[in-house]
Amino acid sequence: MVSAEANTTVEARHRALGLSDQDVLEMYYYIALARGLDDRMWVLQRAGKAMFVISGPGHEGCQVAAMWPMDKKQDWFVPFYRSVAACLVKGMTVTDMLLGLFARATDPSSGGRQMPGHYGHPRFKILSTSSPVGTQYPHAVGIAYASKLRRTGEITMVSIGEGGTSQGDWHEALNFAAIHKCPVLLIVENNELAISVPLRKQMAVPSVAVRAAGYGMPGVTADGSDVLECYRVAKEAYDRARRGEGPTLIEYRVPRLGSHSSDDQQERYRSREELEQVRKRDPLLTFRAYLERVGLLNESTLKDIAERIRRDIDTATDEADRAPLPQPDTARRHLFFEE
Amino acid sequence: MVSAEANTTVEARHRALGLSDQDVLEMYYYIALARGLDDRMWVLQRAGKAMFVISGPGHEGCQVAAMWPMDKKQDWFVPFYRSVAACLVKGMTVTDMLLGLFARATDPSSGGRQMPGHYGHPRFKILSTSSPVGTQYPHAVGIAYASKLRRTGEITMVSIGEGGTSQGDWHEALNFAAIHKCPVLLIVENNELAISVPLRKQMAVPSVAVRAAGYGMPGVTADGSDVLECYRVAKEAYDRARRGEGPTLIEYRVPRLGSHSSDDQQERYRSREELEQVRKRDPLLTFRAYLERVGLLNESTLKDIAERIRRDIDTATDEADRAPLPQPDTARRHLFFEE
Amino acid sequence: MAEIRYIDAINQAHHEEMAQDARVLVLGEDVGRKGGVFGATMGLVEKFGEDRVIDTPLAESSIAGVAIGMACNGLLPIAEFQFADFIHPAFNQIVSEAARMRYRSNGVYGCPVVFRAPYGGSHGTALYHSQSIEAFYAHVPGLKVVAPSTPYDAKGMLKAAIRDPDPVLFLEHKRMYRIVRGEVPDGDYTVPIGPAVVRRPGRDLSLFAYGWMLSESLAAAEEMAREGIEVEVVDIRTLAPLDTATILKSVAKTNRALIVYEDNQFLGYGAEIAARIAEEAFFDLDAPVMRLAGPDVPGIPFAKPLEEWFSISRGKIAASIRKLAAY
Amino acid sequence: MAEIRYIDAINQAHHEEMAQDARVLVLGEDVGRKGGVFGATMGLVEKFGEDRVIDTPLAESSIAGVAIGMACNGLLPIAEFQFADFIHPAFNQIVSEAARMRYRSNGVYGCPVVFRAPYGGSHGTALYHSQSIEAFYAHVPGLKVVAPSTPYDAKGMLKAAIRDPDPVLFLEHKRMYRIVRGEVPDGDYTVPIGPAVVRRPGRDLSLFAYGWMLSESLAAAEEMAREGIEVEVVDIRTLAPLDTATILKSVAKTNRALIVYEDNQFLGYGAEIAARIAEEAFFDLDAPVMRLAGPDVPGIPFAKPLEEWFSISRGKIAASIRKLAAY
Ligand SMILES: Cc1ncc(C[n+]2csc(CCOP(=O)(O)OP(=O)(O)O)c2C)c(N)n1
Ligand SMILES: Cc1ncc(C[n+]2csc(CCOP(=O)(O)OP(=O)(O)O)c2C)c(N)n1
Ligand SMILES: [Mg+2]
Ligand SMILES: [Mg+2]
Repeated sequence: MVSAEANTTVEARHRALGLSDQDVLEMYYYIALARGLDDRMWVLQRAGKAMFVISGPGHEGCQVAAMWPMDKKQDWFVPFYRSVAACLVKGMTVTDMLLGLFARATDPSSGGRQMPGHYGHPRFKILSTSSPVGTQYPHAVGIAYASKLRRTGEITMVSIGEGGTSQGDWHEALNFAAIHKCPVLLIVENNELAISVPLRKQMAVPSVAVRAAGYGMPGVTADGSDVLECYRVAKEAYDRARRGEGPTLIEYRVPRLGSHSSDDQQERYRSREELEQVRKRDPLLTFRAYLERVGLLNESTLKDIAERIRRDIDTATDEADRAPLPQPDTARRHLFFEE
Repeated sequence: MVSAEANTTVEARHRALGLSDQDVLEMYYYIALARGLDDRMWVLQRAGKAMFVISGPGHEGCQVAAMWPMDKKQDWFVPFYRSVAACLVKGMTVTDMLLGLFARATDPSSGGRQMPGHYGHPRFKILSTSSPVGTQYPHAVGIAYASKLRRTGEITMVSIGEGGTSQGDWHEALNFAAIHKCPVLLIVENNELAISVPLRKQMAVPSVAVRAAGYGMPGVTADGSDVLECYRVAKEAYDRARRGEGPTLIEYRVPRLGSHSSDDQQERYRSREELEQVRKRDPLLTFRAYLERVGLLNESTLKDIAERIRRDIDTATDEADRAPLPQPDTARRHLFFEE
Repeated sequence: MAEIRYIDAINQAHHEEMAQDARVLVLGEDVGRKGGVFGATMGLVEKFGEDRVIDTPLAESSIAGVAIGMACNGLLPIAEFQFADFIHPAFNQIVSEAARMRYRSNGVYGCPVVFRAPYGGSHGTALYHSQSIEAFYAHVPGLKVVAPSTPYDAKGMLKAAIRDPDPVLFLEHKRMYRIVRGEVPDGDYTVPIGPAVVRRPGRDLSLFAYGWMLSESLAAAEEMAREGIEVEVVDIRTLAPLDTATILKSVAKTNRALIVYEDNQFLGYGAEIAARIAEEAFFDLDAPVMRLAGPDVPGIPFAKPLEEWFSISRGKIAASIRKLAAY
Repeated sequence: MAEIRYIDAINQAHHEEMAQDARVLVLGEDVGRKGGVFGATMGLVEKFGEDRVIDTPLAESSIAGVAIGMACNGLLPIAEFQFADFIHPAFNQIVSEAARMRYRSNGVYGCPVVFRAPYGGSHGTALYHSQSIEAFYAHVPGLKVVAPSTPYDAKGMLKAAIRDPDPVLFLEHKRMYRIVRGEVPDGDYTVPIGPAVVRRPGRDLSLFAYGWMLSESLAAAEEMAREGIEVEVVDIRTLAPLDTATILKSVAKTNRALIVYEDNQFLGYGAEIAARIAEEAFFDLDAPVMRLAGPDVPGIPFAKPLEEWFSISRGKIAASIRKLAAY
């Protein structure tokens, strides 16, 4: 039902941003892949194949978009537990992630030492992450400082939830980044919940982005359901960083589609209406609608993609499942550097 | 050389703010008293009578002004080591302060347990302070929250240097205060130095006050050499807090007239020109000039005040000097509550 | 008296103290509508309102710091850290501020805060949701540290902690929450902070433990009894200040000491107990002072085989008992 | 070889390492133009520029956190904490992050940061400028902790720490800075992290110490020699990982152990040494394992009589030696 005129306008959108059809189709693929993996992880958890899941349904659109301008080889990424989609774009495979879920010896993030969701991958310059919320922000700034000092040209991207912005570490990191004009993209994925704590109990401002001014850096907000807008602000920040103009704070407003983790029951603190509302903001659906509107996807191609994703995830699940658990006394290793 | 017209205008200033002649004369007295005490402490330190001094020359004007609207009995004050003048206004005596300098058993702040400059006085609702910079901010917010919950009507004022605003605790405290609209005045005495570190290495913004917007509270800046303006912004913030409208961030731009402490030599990192510049901003001189201009002080009354201050400090010095040191094994006391 | 779970005992203590004293208040992450991630604060916000049951921002240093300020101004705050692993950002506030407020003010300001923290390993809790943190804090003069081992003590000691005029770190081994049950009176009572207690008398050796390790040690002691070794099991309960007298009395009787703790061994809490026995009960000893503790790696790894490698089970305790008894 | 002060040895190590390796960088409060409040970084900013000698904002958690990031991206940062007392805000970054980076990444990410901190009491340093913090950190697996006791070791171990692929907490007892002098080679050398060393052989008892307490203990040992008691003084130097072998060997020889540390006694560092001896050298012991340590109060109070009450002087050490030798 889209008029020819409207069609041109929307078509113009991704091209105007310098994104090819190929780009946006790949972006869609990653969003759908992350969602597919996500669904699978929860199924595996419920089936007793995994002890714990924490993932990013609703956050995938902004993650893929923000990662898109990055140089996958050269640049750094400092993730948090919702960064499933971002890590996939950066280079981790579905198998890599499931090896973590199953705590296998070959899990590239931690060899099965950490809970699922604690991503890290040296080959893709994804820093190892921990659980304490907020600590990764100073790390990212330190990485970026090193890039600048060493003139490597690397850009760093770091992600956190809006809850994490309450931490002292977040403040200290932004301040340091601004003072030294570090080449870093400071991403906040604002889903308006820190587990059960709503935004109004986390801050007295309606948006995290307004805090940027207090550090002397630009702060932007984008709707996480508008994948192209998410890309646009990330690209701008990326180019700024490249030009040596320092950090940008980027806030993405995203829906949290599920419970906080497999240990949480969101029904205790979210109403049915709220859950219905957030589902409308699902970036998978909004981006799919855009691509259908511009004629890049249709029922049949969508089916193909879904099919391919399902098959890939099936294969990866089998592969990860077959991988061995770590040997007990390897637990003493890697306390310190081993020659 | 002041014209009659200019005279009226300046006269109008303190009265327009609701300050009586008596008020401003008392304010001047406290500024001069703090400065006199300050000078004395440094003399005593150089003479080997005190091990260490840290004090607030240059900060007195804003401190006295900010304290002026407070209810000395009912309200709380959470000081830092430069809060000499503020503590005097709040009720501590010169003797109280010198008992601390000499580490006497009757030092009301700590019974000689803490270094000089770590003020505290339960009778005047001055919270005991420690050395780690920044920790007092959450305390003040907690005190203010309790006042609100208990409906005591108390207002809390807390002070820190601009260096302390880099700490995570500062960020966390502002955020909490804003969310809960705590009745608290958040003072930052910005002297553009954290020991030797200049402002531009501490933050990429020219003013601390701009950070307030990121928390959802008003932020104001006042020139610490303009005592009446310092009073005006404090009074406004005080009234806001009283009306239940929550916290205000107040930044006072002040000169640091001396070295950081008696352990520091500012000549290592401050140029002669810089030192000359800051001396021009001395609030003692600027406020004195104002009071002379409006005819409230003249050479003879100034001499009287100076004389009175000198005498009071002499007496206090003798008194404090005569007070006994703590007994050695009292050091084991007050680990926990004693019945 | 009802048989209830450890977590229910904690929850009851909150309800009763908040009902009887308007100064008591709770703050922490998700303590409101969610009732805490473990349910310790369930039902409180509905009963006492959002002003007294504060869902805080995700910022532990200010949770501690704001609680300290509240305590200095007439309230009795209970600050919940969601996991003991996440108390670390508040280290400065607890160590430099709460623990020192009274001492540094020469007794005029007190700081009656209760810091609650679920600690220790359970299944699949991995590096960052399983830490034992007692050694860091028991080392800090001015802070009381407790780790009750039964639902009865959990309720009674939490009430004692809330009423204590000084800061108390209240440690709850999270493995106990749902599986340890015990008789708990409905009404009011307290269990004093301080005294240790002999949970099982025995003549052959003394075993010192607390928290979940106490449960496992009691189970191991039962097993050993079948082998003819009678273990005296002492529940330390209050880690600081330590009840040395009860420890020395037990060693004087059994002449052998085994200390069991889950934290990594090096400078873990048991080191102090061992050092005291070596100094003050030396001539009572017939055998080395033995410690059974977690390996010196940064935490309990996630994968099951690694987790088992780390964890101290009743089987490992039994093996240590046999070894020590054999001297 | 020149006789230089402890602080100069520290300063030299900085200069030499920064000159020979462009990856080395310093960050902290006042480390630039002021050269650090104790002068450890004097002259560095003039030589190596503001990019490699960073005057940071007053924010310890980010000093540690940013250093960790730098270390993960090819630099070798030295993070100075102005006083050990002010390392506490960085506790989480050091314990949860630096110490765990390698372990949690299964060995693929390392974290070669040196955290420097002036610790311990000097005259008039009071509650918040005198803390001994080694017990908190030596307890943390994944972190190395050293406390050199001579200018020679200070320079050599700081160089070893900078080149170490893992995080090292480098503790400098501030009382030693200007009064302890020693021969220090001008050029390059390292002193390995790990081994303890016997500073003074003796047959009657073994005394274990580090930092300033080592100096005082040596002085006390000289005094005791005049009374006919020959004390073997062991300099622990590396607090973690601990060189247990050297300790046990000494106890096997003297059959008596005294551990001296300035931190408050309860769960202070010496507790671990005592516990190890009680477990692994029990049958060598002729007397209780004795500790001489600071009292269990929150810190060293300011007023001279109180400071003296707290402080461990050679006189107090001598008294303990006499007592232990008399068994
Ligand atoms: C320091 C710390 N405190 C508490 C926790 C427990 N915790 C894990 S995630 C979370 C909420 C995070 O909220 P937000 O940052 O908004 O991210 P979201 O989960 O909403 O994406 C909490 C409280 C933690 N991991 N670390
Ligand atoms: C946590 C902590 N880190 C470092 C110090 C050492 N220190 C004391 S005052 C100070 C500078 C404070 O600067 P600012 O906050 O601007 O206050 P000013 O002294 O300029 O008034 C520093 C670094 C400290 N006391 N606490
Ligand atoms: Mg969130
Ligand atoms: Mg300043």
